[in-house]
Amino acid sequence: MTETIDNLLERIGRNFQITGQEVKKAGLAALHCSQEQLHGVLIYLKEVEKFDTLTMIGCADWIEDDYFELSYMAYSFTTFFTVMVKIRVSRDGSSVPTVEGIWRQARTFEREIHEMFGVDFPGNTRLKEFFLENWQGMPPMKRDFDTVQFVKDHYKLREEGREGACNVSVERKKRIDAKKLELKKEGE
Amino acid sequence: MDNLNKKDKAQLKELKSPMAVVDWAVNWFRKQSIFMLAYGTGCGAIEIPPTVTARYDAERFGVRGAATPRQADVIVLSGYLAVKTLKRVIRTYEQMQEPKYVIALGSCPINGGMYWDSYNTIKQLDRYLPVDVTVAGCMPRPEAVLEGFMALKDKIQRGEAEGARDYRDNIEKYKNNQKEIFGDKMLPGYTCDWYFSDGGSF
Amino acid sequence: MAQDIITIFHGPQHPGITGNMSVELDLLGETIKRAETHVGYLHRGFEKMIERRTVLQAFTIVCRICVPEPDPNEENFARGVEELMGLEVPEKAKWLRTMVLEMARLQAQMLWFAGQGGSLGHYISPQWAVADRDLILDLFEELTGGRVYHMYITPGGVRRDLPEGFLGRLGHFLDYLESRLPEYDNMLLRNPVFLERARGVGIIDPATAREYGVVGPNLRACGFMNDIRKDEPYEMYGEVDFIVPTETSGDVYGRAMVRRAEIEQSISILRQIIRRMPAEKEIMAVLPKNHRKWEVPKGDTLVKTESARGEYSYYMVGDGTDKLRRVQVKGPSAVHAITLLEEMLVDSQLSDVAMIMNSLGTNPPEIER
Amino acid sequence: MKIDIKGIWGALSSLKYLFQPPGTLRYPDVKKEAADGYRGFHDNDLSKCIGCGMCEDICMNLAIDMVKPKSEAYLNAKNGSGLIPRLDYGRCCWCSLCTDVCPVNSLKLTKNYVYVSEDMNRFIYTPGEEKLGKREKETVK
Repeated sequence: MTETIDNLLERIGRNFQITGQEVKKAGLAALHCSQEQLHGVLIYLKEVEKFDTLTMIGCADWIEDDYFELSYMAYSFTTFFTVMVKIRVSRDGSSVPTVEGIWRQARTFEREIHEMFGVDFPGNTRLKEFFLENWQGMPPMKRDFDTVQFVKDHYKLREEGREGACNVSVERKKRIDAKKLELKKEGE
Repeated sequence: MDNLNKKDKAQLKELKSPMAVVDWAVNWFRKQSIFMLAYGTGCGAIEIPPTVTARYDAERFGVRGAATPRQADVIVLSGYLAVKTLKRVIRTYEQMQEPKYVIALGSCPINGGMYWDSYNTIKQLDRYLPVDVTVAGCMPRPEAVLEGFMALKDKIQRGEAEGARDYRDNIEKYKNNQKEIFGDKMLPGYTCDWYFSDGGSF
Repeated sequence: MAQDIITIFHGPQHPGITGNMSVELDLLGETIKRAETHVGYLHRGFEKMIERRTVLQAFTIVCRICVPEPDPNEENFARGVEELMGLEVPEKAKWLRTMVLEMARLQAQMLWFAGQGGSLGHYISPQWAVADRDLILDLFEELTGGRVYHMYITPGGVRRDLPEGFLGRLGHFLDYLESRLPEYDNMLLRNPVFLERARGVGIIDPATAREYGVVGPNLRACGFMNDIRKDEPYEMYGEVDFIVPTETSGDVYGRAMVRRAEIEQSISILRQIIRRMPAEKEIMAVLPKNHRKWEVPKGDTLVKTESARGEYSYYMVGDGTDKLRRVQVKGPSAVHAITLLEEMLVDSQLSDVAMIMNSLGTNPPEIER
Repeated sequence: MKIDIKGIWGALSSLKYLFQPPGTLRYPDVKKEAADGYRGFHDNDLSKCIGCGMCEDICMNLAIDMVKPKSEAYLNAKNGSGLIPRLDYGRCCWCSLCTDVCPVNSLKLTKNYVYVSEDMNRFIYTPGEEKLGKREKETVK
């Protein structure tokens, strides 16, 4: 019997409490689980199902519902399946124990998410500044970080020679009004 | 002299005093050999190899790479500068020996370019360093980069490539602009000890 | 006499890699005892910028993520948006995309070749390889209108049709490049100096490679036959014949030989594409006219493209508006240049650092975005 | 130690290029023209431009401002807003989205690609109305 991603999901569902699962496309499936289950699922994937590597850790900010969605993407070089294991964490002050012990490169991915979203990963040995130097304030990749406002506050954009920009719809309306006025006058 | 072209000869004829001739000659020699420190700060770094290698061969114009900032005449800043890079670039620039020049490539050093709304790149390079020649493009083709070098040579010959003097004269202005983005994490004073005679502290 | 450990910074500006990145090295004599990568010199915050742009506006900036090889990024972004929006791409556009990706691979391999020679102080290879690479850029200029940044592969298709006689000129170039390859071998790859420097240096152990998610030529030089083009074929890679070259040594020399063989495979793929390019005119899917009406439905996906240095993975999330909620990029260097490099450099020599970094295909702009 | 004669001889064989003509493009003397469809600096055909502002709308770099021309005489009679685009080359990335959306094909990209200036404030330009780099100390090709 050939291995299918449905069988795989079924096996995981038997062993763990999965809150939701879907097959996105051929070879890509997503699993939702709680934060407590995360390490168990990942270790199961690595040790039993032979998922060799962690491709990346995705993070998306759902500010409307007030959570971050972390997706751990495990990849198998034999079946070419990717399983996204998704957990939800609260937007402020959340902490997820590191998965560095399972896959070492997770250290780098977590370091980036820590800097860009402010999620804490206790146990990570390298959780220090990464891309940004002496960054103070809100982590920049959060949805409520306003980058245009930040640019206006910190840098100066060159304005010389760029004066006199007009709004197209306003100008068009002005011209139409002027035309109407002219026609009215002619009519009189 | 084969290397003296028409323009040079015409300029030479107009000079009156012997001192002017000496100045002219100094500039002429300076412009013949330009050692370049290609600080690949951004995308523009990718058009530097074609410029200096066989296809466009910048060495025909006396432009070649320098190993260290101390040996370089011109620093080529090719593209956007992240704040972290700018700090290193300023330090590199201050280490260079005078006469020194700056060439900026691409849109980003002029007005932010496509990264105008990025939180981590600077928008106007000439606020922080004196720029002698700017080449527009994203990225400038090797031909445009060569034109940039020719414009720089022109400027040197006219004796107007005084970016380094401008930097020294207006050091307060430049340092204040730099302080705006670096805050209290300014560069150590020793990188421009001619300014901080007391050893330097910000 | 006990020797002291000294700490030096290798970089941020140095030959051998395309971009700025520094490695902090603890040295005992000339031997490296500890290495730590420092990045952030090129961080621009692409992911934030994509959040603010509509899909069409964002496609023009993704190519800047990786300077030496922009096309896999365009491809990934376009394919991700198509997957989320459920667009069907015309067949000719798929062929054109495959062609552009292979040309991009060729020019990236040439640039790697230049760096490999340059980092050894063998300056004839940059002179040759960059000049030959320029001929590919000329072809790109004709096809797409730009030398380095092509902005050609857009969500829904490609932006321009083939110019008159382009395939013929591409064929001529391939013949020329093929005739040059033996000379590249003579000059660098069989050069005793290179052999001496490259054999047994910078070895990746196969088990580590698997676990860390090493990709591309670095993985194939460890004896694994993994290539996204074969494993999960995208565009027209399922239709063309090619082999995935492998080596077993896992060192700098092995990686060089894999890349050398890949140049030949790219040439063969491009020849097949020239033969099979359809004549039809359709190159764009039907799309809304106003770019603010391209609504991406709620959902997420992971797309992968094989570049010359390994696979790019894009995690893309749509939220039902005209902008993408999140595009997260993981380039091949994120693992190669940080986790792997820091461990590989221990106990190697200072003089080999630039060569090892180039041979891994380290490219900082894609780590930092 | 065994000496790799074949390898050394192979490497030396590249010396034959000493006797072949160089592959260098002698740039200022011999100019290679950019390909058709090259994305260089902008040009605007004012007799066609209708001032719709589509180019301004699609440009996320805010490189395009719509401004009033110096004289209305050479404007297209159908120009609804009386405005024409002005480019900031400190922002432009030559993606050519602005020319792709132009409904009357008045905004175009030319084959010119050299624009060198000694002053960073001089990269703002209104295509069609003024000539690029007409001032001193600027190189345009």
